[in-house]
Amino acid sequence: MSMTPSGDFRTSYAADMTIFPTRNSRLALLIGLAVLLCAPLVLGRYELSLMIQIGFLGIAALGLNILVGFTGQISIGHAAFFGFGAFASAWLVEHGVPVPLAIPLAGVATALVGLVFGLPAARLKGLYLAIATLAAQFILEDFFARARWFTGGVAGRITEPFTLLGLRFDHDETYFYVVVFWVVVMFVAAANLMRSRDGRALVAVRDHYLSAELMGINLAYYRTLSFGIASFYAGVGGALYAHYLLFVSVEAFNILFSIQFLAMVIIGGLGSVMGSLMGAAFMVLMPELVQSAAQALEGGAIDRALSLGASINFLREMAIGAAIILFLIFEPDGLARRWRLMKAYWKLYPYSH
Amino acid sequence: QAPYPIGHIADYSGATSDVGVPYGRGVQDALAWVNANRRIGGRTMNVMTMDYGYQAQRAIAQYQAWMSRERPVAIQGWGTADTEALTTFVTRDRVPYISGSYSAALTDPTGRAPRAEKAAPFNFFYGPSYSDSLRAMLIWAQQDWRARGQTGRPRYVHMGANHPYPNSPKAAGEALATELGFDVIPAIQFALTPGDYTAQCLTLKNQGANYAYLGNTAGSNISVLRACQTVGVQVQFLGNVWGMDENAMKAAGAAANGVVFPVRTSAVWGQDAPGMANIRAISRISDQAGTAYRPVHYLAGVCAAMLMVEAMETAAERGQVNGVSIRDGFYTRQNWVPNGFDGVCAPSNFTAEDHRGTLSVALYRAVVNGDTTQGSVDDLMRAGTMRLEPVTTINLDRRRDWLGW
Amino acid sequence: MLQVNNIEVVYNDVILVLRGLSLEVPKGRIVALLGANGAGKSTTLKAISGLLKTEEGEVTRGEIRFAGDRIDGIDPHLIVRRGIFQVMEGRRIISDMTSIENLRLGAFTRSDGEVKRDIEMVFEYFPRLKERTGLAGYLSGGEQQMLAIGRALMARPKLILMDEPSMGLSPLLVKEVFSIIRRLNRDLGITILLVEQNARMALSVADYGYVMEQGKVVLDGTASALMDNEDVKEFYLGGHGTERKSFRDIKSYKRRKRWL
Amino acid sequence: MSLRFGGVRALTDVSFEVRRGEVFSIIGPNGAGKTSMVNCISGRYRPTEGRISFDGQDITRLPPSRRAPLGIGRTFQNLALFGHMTVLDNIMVGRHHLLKSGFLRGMVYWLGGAQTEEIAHRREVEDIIDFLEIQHIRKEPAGTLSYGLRKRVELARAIALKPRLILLDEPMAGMNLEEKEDMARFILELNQEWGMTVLMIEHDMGVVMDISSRVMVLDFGKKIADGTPDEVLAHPQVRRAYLGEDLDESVEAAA
Amino acid sequence: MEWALLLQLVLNGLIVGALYGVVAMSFVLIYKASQVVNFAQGEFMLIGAWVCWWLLTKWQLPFWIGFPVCLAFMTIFGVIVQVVVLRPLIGEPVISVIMATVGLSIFFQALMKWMFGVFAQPFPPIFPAERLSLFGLQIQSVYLLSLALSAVIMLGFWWFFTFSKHGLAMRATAFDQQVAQSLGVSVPKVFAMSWAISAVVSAVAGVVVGVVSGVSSGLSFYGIKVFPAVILGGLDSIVGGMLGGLIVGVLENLAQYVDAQWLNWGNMTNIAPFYALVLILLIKPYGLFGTKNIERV
Ligand SMILES: Nc1ncnc2c1ncn2[C@@H]1O[C@H](COP(=O)(O)OP(=O)(O)OP(=O)(O)O)[C@@H](O)[C@H]1O
Ligand SMILES: Nc1ncnc2c1ncn2[C@@H]1O[C@H](COP(=O)(O)OP(=O)(O)OP(=O)(O)O)[C@@H](O)[C@H]1O
Ligand SMILES: [Mg+2]
Ligand SMILES: [Mg+2]
Repeated sequence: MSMTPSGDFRTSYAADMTIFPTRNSRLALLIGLAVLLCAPLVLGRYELSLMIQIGFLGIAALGLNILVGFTGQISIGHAAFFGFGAFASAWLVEHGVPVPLAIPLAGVATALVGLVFGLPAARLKGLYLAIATLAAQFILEDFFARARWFTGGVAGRITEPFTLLGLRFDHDETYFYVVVFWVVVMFVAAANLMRSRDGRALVAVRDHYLSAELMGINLAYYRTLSFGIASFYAGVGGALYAHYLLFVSVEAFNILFSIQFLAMVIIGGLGSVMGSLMGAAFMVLMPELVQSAAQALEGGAIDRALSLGASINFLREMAIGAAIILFLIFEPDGLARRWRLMKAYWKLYPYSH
Repeated sequence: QAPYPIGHIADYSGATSDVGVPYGRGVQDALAWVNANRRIGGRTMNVMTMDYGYQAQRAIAQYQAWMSRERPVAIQGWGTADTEALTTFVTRDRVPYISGSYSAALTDPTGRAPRAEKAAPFNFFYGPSYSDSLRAMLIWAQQDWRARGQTGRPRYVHMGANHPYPNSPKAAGEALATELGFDVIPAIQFALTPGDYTAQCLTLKNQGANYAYLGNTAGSNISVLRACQTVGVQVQFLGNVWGMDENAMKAAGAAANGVVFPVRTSAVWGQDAPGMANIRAISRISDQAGTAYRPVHYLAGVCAAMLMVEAMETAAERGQVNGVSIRDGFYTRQNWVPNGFDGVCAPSNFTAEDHRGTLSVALYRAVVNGDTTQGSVDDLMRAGTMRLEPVTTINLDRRRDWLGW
Repeated sequence: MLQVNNIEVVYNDVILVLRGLSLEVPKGRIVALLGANGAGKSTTLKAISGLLKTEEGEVTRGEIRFAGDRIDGIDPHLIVRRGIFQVMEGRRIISDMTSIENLRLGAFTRSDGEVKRDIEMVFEYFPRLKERTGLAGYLSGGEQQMLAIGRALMARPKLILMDEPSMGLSPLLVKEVFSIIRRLNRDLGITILLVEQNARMALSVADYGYVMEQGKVVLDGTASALMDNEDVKEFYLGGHGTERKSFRDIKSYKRRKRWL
Repeated sequence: MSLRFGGVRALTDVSFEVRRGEVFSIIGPNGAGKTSMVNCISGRYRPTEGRISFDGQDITRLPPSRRAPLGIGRTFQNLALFGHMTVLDNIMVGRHHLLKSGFLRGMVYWLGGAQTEEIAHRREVEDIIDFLEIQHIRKEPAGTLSYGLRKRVELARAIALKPRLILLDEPMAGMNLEEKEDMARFILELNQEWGMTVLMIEHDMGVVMDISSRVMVLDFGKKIADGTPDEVLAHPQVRRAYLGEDLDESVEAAA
Repeated sequence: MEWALLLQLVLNGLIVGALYGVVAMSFVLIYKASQVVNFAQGEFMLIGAWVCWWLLTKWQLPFWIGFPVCLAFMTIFGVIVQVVVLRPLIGEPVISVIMATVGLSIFFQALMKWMFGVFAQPFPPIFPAERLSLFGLQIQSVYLLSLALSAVIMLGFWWFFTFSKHGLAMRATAFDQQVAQSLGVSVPKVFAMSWAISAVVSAVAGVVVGVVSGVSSGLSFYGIKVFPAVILGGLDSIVGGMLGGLIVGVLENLAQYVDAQWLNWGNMTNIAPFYALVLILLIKPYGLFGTKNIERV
């Protein structure tokens, strides 16, 4: 049973260019998907809610990864676009658009906004661009707080649950499927993008924009495009968030959240499609784990011995900060690389080393 | 018998932790004290405290976790953003939610009040809403203006960040100010974080405001107070309930002198009242030595927790303890003071149509007369360098057109 | 002076590039290291200078000795302080500084007051650099190469590792560079390990030479012995004797000689 | 054409013409402006004065990315590969302007025809890979290759553009004799079999003499000579400025 | 138009701007050595402020002793941070290092709250006269200290980067760590130096802010607030950082004026610098004084 081919046996270019290289890996994928679809039957609401969060955050993180990892443009304003998607979807639903349609439309609307804010990207480079996106973050946040007609102002906006053909997807067990659907669609689309013309162009722009330009790649177009695509993903993720929480408030989309997106992407692995999902999982699960560790400690022997008391909360925050740092030190290339190495290990098993 | 699961969402480490810590500790200590000293229908409570760091997302995730595992029968909550976000959920799941947010939007259980935006049938809090507190302060301000023998129209300005919590009473305040004959100056904004607010103070001075409402929490209010003191602004500041307390007075020093703000309890730490003995006992839960000074928020936290406990006791007496029966427990008493907390917790009245627990607002004045930089709050209070001076108590009419905003 | 004993180098924990390479550079001599593209010449130099670390490479076996002390595993800046200076492949000048600043940086490890004089010395060797006062990044390829060599001189090292110093230089300058190499060796007594593709030039200045292939030394000998070696003649010097073979006449199919 | 950077006159009034189907070489001392000239042709720099036309079309002000579709490809003096992409992808980037499916069709890969298109182009790219004998490194990230191999991949990428004019900036730098022979063979084959016009900068006089049809010499940004290799070689100014006094020795040395 | 008010606002802007400039310069310093933008700069300010506060109140040290001790502590602190966190990341992509500084910021934010509590604390008065009058504007006297210090710091940096060989080494390290190493520069040492200096400089700013409006964890927000200043001036320009700070300071105050007089949007003070930032970047993509990257193929 191997997930990656152990030799070059491919006979056609199509086979060489597929995303899933062996039959077994395709099989594993199908089984995995089937297991995933059964999840609501066995898992509790808590586990499902974590998975749902991983889902919509993962989609948005993937968008950011396309921007940062593939095109090499750092953005510190992703949460604002995520928020825009959330508000846009809520607003559309308020104006009579059914939720299933509002989600992709919100994505498109966010993409348009992203394009506007992406325009400076054609001229700016590196950290200058990063800080310009920081400006986008604050400007959009200010806009959210001000535009009552759109966002409900600072009080936020309540929105409707996802309904399709009369079915309400308003519980974790049901909404889970909505999120899984979008995750699959968005991730497959990204994987496809990366192995076709425009995806390669994005990476080329990242690696060496001067020579990319001479290869006939229009820098301004692709730099802006990658903002558009990233914002589209953020918008869809945000819309899914909106119809999950059923309440959208400007407070959520602050700079801290933007930085968390960045952390997801880096922890998951820059330039790795699946890494985005892994990074999102890491950022969602880690605080939960630390939290449950803290709860387990609370009142326990260690707690009393060290008289931790209220400080456990600070220890938790510190643990999160430390986890990010340790992660970067010991796994600087992200979870995706660890995953690849693990696969490589199994490929050779039992003859590794 | 299994203990009742109780959720407790607190901010011990986030942006509002300066007030979140004393309030949350008050809630936690009170519930622990109840567990140790008296049972609810023979059962204890399993209090699950969660520090969400003032991040609404985390609160919601935790809420989901609880609802799928422990299913708390009631929840003690905190901030405005997360409480408003959870309103839909607690309504759906029928869980009474006692918040630290006093947003007036949470006070209309039916959603039918003229200016209400939504129904919040399971939301409760102890004390007057932000809007009602501000209304009371405005009424006092008008009296004060006359008492000082001033003529002409006093000028009122709302100050704070553009954020649900400072904004919550803005409309209510400006409406009443106009009604009372104030000149309402356009609101002045300043962020929720400390910073240089000299520009705002210069504006304030320039516009000649007489009364200014400070809508933020202590951290940034201090910056404003100090900046305004530096540039020499002559204005009467009206603090909000989370915006001023003993710790803020110490930090702001002389700049805090004279700020008027609402206090939710009938007595503050160190004063005598029949209920104080119990408060001291509760305080000892997290402070064995019994030496800590407890700010006003701690007492408010205790009262909020005790309301919930007694509502649960009522539910237990009537049979089942669940979300709906606890909610109904809030409606059974008139002028409700938790047993054993007389003279500390102010009387509350909740009805199925109106969750404004109290309309009586006690106003205090912060008095600082000396250097606050050395010594603890406790020392300073004891030495009299800082004092909380009762000003007056304003009893508002239970006007239906003031419900829900 | 420098001994490399049987070293193995691995990149990224998996890619084995050097497989038991040994060589020796005696004090005061010029030693040439020849080899095809990808043979591992640059890797060898980086292993000596310690710069492998920054590329996730590692010496996994064998040892490198300089003046009797082991230097494998030491941080690169300490190796520089011991007197080994590498002129890296591809020039690698600091493009957002001026030439003079680049030269001053070359003298980073020195603390004597003669830096100014040495800068003048470098300008004597490469007068062109003096005229270009702008940022080094705007220099032409060849000018940058001159700057890189000049920078090495500024460090006054005992041993210079040169990675393809003649690359991209005009014939005139190639000659000049090699004559400078000779002069450095003769006048200042600097020992030089020279990696070169221009085998003829390299062997003409070197005392001794090594030929590498796929991470191993396959042939070594005195420079004159190598010059006379048939294989070296055919694959590195081109043609037999004096008659040069025209590039136009090369057939599509060629005999490929590999020592391994 | 002239080009100035602030006070530096990189090129002064240089005019020349490359005819279809020839191998045209530019030589000159370091810093003479050779690379700058190529940069002007490929659009990296915009000449301060003068005009460049390609196939009768004025391309002086055309943005660089629009020149690839016209049929101008190039390699770089200081390598400019996409370091984190595989060799294959690097070369596929060269096909950019020939591929039609944009990001939307790319995302739905199987439906919009992107797949068929990719496969068709992949086939041609494989031909190039075979031609340059780099099959074994097809899937390696370009950044980890040795210098010589990278040069070859760069060439492959330039060929993938299907250029009519290919600009090579020191293609032989850093190669040993054997590899130079290979490279020379590739260039000639490109020129003769693939029908590309070649404009080459090279310092190796042996190569220049042997394979170019015409040579231009620049010095201090000025053209000092042009003509057939032999004519240029005989030019006294060239010998002084570029080759050094003794001709035979320098040709020998360069080989 | 109210000229007196306007004048006061501009004056205040310059004074506060100088403080922003100090923080901006400490950003620039780290950037110049490692191309890293330090998101924990605000926390460095906070740590400096808390430590100084602690020395002055718990140990009752006079300011003129406590302050230098605090700066000495920050030097060591900067080095420790570098050794523990940043040294292992040498050679990793810049973005990873930037992320690590985010981790640092989360870590120290919590640590400070744990150690010093969540309540704002006042600084003991350090000047006999807490306020003085400047052209009709009352300002805290400590701001003058910050003005003087910022001038000194700026000159110091300028000399360091243009004339000292360690300054050159720092720039070389930022450009290409491998090359710097090959020149004999110890990259870890250069980083340690830059982090130590940066920590000290931000501590100075932290103390000033602390004296003016008390020490509390929200103080670290200055770290983010200063970004427009850093970028306006150009990431790698010391002078630019200072100037950017001044511009942002004045801009904030003028925005407040415009807002209060005409717009009444409320939030202009905070947002105006960001609008200005975007505008300036569109005209000058490397800020006012930043050096353009060299693009040569
Ligand atoms: N950082 C790296 N990671 C992985 N492999 C590498 C790395 N650097 C070099 N290699 C591999 O090591 C081998 C030897 O490379 P090296 O650069 O030493 O060759 P070289 O002899 O200097 O060749 P050239 O003459 O082309 O410069 C090559 O196959 C190359 O692909
Ligand atoms: N972008 C630029 N800005 C300023 N000066 C430049 C720029 N590009 C090139 N120059 C200058 O123009 C001159 C010509 O440079 P160019 O790279 O064209 O030389 P070259 O003939 O290719 O030399 P080499 O053979 O050494 O590569 C050089 O002196 C160089 O410093
Ligand atoms: Mg090499
Ligand atoms: Mg050139």
